[in-house]
Amino acid sequence: MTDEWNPKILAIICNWCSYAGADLAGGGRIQYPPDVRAIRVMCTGRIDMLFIMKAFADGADGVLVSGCHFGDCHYLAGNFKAAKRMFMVKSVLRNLGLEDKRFRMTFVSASEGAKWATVIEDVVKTVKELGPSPIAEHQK
Amino acid sequence: MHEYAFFLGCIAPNRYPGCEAAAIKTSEKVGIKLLPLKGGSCCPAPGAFGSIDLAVWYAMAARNVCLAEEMKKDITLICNGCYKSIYEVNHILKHNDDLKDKVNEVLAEIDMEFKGSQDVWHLAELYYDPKICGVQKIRDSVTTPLTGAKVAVHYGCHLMKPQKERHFGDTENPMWLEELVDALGCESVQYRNKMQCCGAGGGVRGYDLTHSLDITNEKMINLQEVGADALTEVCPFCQLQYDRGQVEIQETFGVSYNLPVLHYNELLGLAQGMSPQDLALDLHAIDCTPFLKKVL
Amino acid sequence: MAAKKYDDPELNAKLGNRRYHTTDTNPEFTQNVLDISRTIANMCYQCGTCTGSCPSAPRSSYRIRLFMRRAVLGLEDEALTDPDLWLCTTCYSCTDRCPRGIAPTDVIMAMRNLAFKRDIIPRNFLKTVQLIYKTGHGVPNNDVNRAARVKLGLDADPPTTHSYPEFIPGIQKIIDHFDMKQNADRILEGE
Amino acid sequence: MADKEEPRVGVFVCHCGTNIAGSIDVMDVVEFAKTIPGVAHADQYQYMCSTPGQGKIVEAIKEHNLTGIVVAACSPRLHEPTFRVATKEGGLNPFRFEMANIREQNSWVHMHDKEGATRKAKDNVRIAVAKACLLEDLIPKTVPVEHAAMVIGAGVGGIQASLDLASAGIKTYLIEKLPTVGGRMSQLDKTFPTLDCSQCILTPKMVDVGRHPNIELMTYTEIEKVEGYIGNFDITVRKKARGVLSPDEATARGIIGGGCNGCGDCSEVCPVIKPNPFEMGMAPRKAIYIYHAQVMPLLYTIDFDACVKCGLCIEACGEKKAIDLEMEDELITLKIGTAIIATGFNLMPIENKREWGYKQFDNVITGLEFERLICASGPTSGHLIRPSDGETPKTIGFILCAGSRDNTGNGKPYCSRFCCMYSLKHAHQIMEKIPGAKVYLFYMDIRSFGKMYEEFYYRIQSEGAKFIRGRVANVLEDPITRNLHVFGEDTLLGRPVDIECDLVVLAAAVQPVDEEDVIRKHFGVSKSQDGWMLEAHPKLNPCGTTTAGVFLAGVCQGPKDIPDTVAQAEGAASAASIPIHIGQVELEPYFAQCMEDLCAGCGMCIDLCPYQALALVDRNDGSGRKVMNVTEAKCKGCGTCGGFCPGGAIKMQHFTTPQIVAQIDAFLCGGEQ
Repeated sequence: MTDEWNPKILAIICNWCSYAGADLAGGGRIQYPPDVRAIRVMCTGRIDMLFIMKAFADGADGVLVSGCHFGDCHYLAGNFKAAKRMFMVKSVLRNLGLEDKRFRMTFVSASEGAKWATVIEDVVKTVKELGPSPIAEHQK
Repeated sequence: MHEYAFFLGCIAPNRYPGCEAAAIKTSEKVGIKLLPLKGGSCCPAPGAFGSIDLAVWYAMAARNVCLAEEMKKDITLICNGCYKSIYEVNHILKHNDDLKDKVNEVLAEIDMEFKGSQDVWHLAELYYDPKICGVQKIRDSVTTPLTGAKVAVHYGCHLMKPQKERHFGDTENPMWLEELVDALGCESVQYRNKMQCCGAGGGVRGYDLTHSLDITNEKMINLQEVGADALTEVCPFCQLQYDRGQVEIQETFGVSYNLPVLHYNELLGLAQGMSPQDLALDLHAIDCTPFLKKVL
Repeated sequence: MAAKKYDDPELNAKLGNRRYHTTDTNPEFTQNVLDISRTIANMCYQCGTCTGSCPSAPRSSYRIRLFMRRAVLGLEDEALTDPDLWLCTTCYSCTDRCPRGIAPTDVIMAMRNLAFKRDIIPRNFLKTVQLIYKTGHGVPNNDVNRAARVKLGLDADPPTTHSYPEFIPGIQKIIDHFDMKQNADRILEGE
Repeated sequence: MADKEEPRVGVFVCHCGTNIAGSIDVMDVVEFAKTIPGVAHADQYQYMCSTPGQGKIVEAIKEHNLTGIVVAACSPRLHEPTFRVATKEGGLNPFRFEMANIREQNSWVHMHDKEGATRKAKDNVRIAVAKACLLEDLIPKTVPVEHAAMVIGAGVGGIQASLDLASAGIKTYLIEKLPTVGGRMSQLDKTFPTLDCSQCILTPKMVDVGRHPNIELMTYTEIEKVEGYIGNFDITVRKKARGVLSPDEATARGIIGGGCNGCGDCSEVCPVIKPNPFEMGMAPRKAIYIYHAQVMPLLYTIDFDACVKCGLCIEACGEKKAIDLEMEDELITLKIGTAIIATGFNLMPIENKREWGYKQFDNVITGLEFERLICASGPTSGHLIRPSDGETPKTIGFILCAGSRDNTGNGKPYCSRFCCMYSLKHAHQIMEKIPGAKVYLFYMDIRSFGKMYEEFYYRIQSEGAKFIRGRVANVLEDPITRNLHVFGEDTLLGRPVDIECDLVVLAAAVQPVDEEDVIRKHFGVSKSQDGWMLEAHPKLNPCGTTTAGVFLAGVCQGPKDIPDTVAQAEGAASAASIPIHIGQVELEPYFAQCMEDLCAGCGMCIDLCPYQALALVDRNDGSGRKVMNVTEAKCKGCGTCGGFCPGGAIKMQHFTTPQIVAQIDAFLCGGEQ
C-alpha cells in the first residue's frame, strides 16, 4: 500500500447536494477509494477558477468539482454559472499541456450516495491511469 | 428499391420453400429487393444451440452477420427463430465489447471479424415501417383482395420479446400485424391469449412433443372459439408447429381442427395474385383449399 | 448432529433428511449463472409472476420460480438434475413481466449450459449439433423439398451452405473451438 | 485574517465509539495534529458530542487560550451547531470553529483500508486546521419574522397543518389548486382500520378551515413566484379566474346581498357536460360546477376551457349577479415567515402496465375508482357495479403492488405503503355489502405495520377473504362474458392459478403530483431518488427541508397513510410556528462583502447575483468611483459573485479566498508525503 503511488485529488463540493450526497454514501457504508480530499463550499458558484489552477500548481493529480443537478441548485443557478467557468478550466489545462481529464465537474444530488461513490471511483481510476501530474513530478 | 441481404435459415428453404419464394416475389412488389446471403447457415437454433453453449450460439450467429457486413447490407429475414439469433446477437455484441472481443477471437480463426456495421430486420417490420414500405404500400400492391375470410394472427415470441431488447413496444396486445393482415382485404380476428407461445421453442418440441403439442392445442381451441378461417404468422417454425402440429395433435389427442396456417408472405402472395402453386401450399400438412375457396 | 445411517439403502432413501442445510449451497453456482445469463438472478423475490406467465407451468411440474430460487440459494444439483429444466419454451413472457427486471429465461439458458458441462442434455439437442456440423443446417434439405423448390423456380438447394459447402469447414472450426461436436459425439456414443 | 494574532488552534479527534476508531488510528491522528503549525493543543475523546466531550473544548479554550477549534468527527451537517455552542461557551466566537468530517466521508467509506483512512484523516485535520487558523469573528444577522405562514395543498395534511398554525395564533394562508379543499381523503369512502367514514371525519375540519378567523383560504389558486428567505418570504400566487363571485367579492363590487350561495341553478341550465375528476371521471359535471355537495368553500366554478359563454347561467343566477364570464386571473403577493408544502400524490398511470389491462378492459379499475363506486355519495350511490354492464360483481380480484416494488423502469421501485391496507378494507366492504361475494387478494407481502393494522388483517381473513401469495402475471378478458381471468401463481401452493373474476381492482402505485417539481424548485427544495421531496434528515428532521423556513407534510415527502400524514402535518406546523413565535431568526453570516479598494466597479457581479443583492454605488470617499455594494438581508451567501470577481474584491465571509487557498495548500503542500 505505502510503496504504491496514491494520487492526490482535491474535491471542491457544494454543501447542499454533493456534500450531502457524500454524507449519504457514508450512512450507507458505500465503500470507495480514499484518495480524494473534499473541501466544502456553500455553492459551486463560489469556486474561483484560480482555486483549481492553484491546486494543479501545488501538484494536485486531479481536481473534482461537484454540485447540484441543473435546476436543483439551492441558490437557483449557481451550479450553472460555475459550470460555464469550468469549461474554461479545461481549455486552460489543455493550453498548459495538462490532460484535461485530470479535471472534472459532476452533478450529484443529496440523494445520490451511490452515485457519489461511483464518481469517486471513476475519478480515481482516471487519474491513476494518467499517472502523477507532471507538475508534481517537476516539483520533486 | 431498398436492398437487403436475405437470411434464409433452415425451415423456410428446406420445409416451406413457398415462404422463401413468396418473400422474394412479394417484397419486390413493394420496393424491397432481397439479395441472397451466400453461405448463410443455421442461425443457429436459439433453443438447441443456446441451451448447450451460448458462446457457440454467439459465434455462429455472428458469422452469419459478418457475411452481410461483407455485402455492406442490412439483414432481413422471415423467421422469428432466426430473428432471435441474428438480431439479438448483433444487438448484444454491438453493446458489449467484452463479448464482442471473445467472439472475434473465435472468428479470427476463420479470417472473419464482427464489426457491428449492419442492422437486422424482420421482413414483417419492414413491411410495416412507413419509411421502407408501410401498410398503405401493401394495400396498394393487392390485386386480389382476400375478402370474406377471418384470419387470426400469431406474432410469435422471439419477434417481440424480450421487449427491452426490441423496439416493438407493447408485447401484451400489439395490433400492427393485424393492420398488415387487414390491408390484404381479409378480416383479422382477436382470440384468447393471442400472445401465447406456439409451444415449439426452446427445444421443447424435440424434448417432449406431447407437452409442446398441448400448448399448441390450447391455442387451437382459442382459435376455434372465434371461428378463424386461417392462422397467419411470420415464423416458419411456428408454422411447422401449427401446420404439422395439427396432424400430430390428431394422432396424439385425437382432435382435429383443419385450420390452414399460412406465413404472412404466403398470404400476401395470394393477395398479390400468386397462385397456390407458386406458393407450394400443397406442401402444407393442413389443406388450404377451404380457405382459398373463401377468398379467391 | 451426526447423520443417521441405516444398513438398508431403501430406508436411507425413504427417510433421508430433507431439510435444507447451508452445506447444500454452492455459491459458485449462483455466480456462474449470473455470468452466463448476464441477468441479476440473485435479485429474485419470488413473486411468481414468471410461473404465472409460463405456458409450460400449467401442464407440468415445471416452476421457473423454483429455478430462480435455486439460483439464489446456489442449489446446483437440484437445479441441473431436474428434468423440468428442459421444459422452458423460451417465450420470454416471464422476462417481459418480471418486476425485478430479471430475465428468468436467460437464467434457464445459463443453467442448461451448466448442465451440458455435466453431460446432462436431451439427445435431440445433440442431434441438431451433428446436423449443423455436417450440413450447416439444423433442418437440412431433402429430395421432396428439392423437387418442390424447382417447381417454384428456385434452385434445388438454397444459396446457403447447401449451395456453398466451402463455408462448412469454417462453421466446423467454430464448433470445434468449443469442442461441442466432440462432446456431442461422446455423449451419444456413450449410450 | 484581519487581526494579525498568532493562531492557536485546538484539535479534538472523536472516536465515535468504533464508528471512527474502528477504521482510523485516532491516536496517530492526534499525534500528527500536534505537529501541524498553528496547533496549540490536540486531544481525543470517545464521544466528542457528549457533555464531557464538549467540556474538553470549553476547558481547553481557557487553558490554552485558543483562537480556533477543530473537531474531527462526523459531518458538519450533523454536529456543527453542537460544537459551535461549545466554542461559544469557551468564550470564543462560534464561527471560530471548523469541522473535519472523518466519519461520513472517511471511516464509514474506507472501512477496510485503515491505513488509507488514517492518512486521509490526517489530511482532513490539516485542511481544517489551515482554515481554523484564518477564521474570524462573525456576528450572525438577526432578521424579524413575518407573523404569517403559508400551507400549500389543502388535503388532510394541509388542513391539519393550517388549523394547528391558525390555532397557535398565526395568520395562515391555505393555498389549494382545486376549487375545494379536502384532497384525496375526501374521495375515500371509509378509512382503515377503524372503518369510520372518511367524509364524516374530514368534513368538520374542512368547515373549520373555512371559518377559522386566522386562516385565509385561497382555493383555485397556484404558486406563481417565490422570493425572499426564512422569516420574509414574498410569495406571488395566481388566483385563477373562477368566473363566480363569493358573497364578499360581490359586496366589494357593490352587489349587496349578491354572490354565489351554492344554489346550483346555474349548473342545472348549463349545456356543457364534462367528466367530473372528483368521481374519477365516472360521473358528469357541467362547465359550471362543484365537485360534490360538501365542497369548501361552497362556490361554483366555471371551467373556462369548456365554457361556451352562452350566458344561460347568468340568467339563472339572476339578482345574485354572482357570475362574471369575463373574470381574469389575479396575481397576489403574500408576505409570510414560513411555509409548509403538502401537495400530496397521484396514482401512477397504471395503464402503462399493459399486462393488467387497465383501460383495455372495462372491468379493471383502480382503487380510487373503487372508493367512488363503493361510496354512498358516489356516482352509483354506493352500489358497487362493474362498469361493463352495471351488474353487481360476485367475484372480485385485488391486485396489490400494482406498479409498486417494480424495478423495470415502467413502475415505482418503492412500496406505496397504504395499498395493502386499503385493499383489505375494500375486501371487507365487499363482503359486508354483497352477500356471498368472493374476494381474492393477490399479494406479495401484506404490510400491515400500523397500530391495529395486523389485527385488521386478521379480521378480514376471518371474514373469508382469500389471500393468494403471488403477483399477478396478466389479466385476460373473456370476450363473451366480459369476465376477467386473473393469471398468476399461488407461490405457497406452487401452482399456477387462473381465477375468473367479475371485477379486478388494481392497487396502483402512487407518485408525486405533476406540479411537484415546479413548487419544489420555487422553494429550492431537492427531491430524493424516488421523486418525492427530500426531507432535511430522514430520521431527525423528517418535516424540515434544506431551505430554512420551508417544511413538508404528508405524501409529498413519501407515501404515508392518513395517521402518519396528520402526525407529520402537526410536526411541520409546530416546526413552522417556532421562528414565527420567536419573532426573529439568525441568518448565518456568510454574506459577501466588497473590499472597495480592490473593486474596479466593473459591475460584472451584479447580474450574477440570483437575489439582486448587489448594486453599484458611488464610493463615499469623494473619488467619484463606483463600487459594488451588498444588501446583506438579501444576500444568501452562495458566493457566486466572489467566485467570479476578476479583481478578487469580493470577500465571502467564512469562505474567504485566503481560507480556501490555505485549505488547498495545506492538503497539497503541507504534511507527510
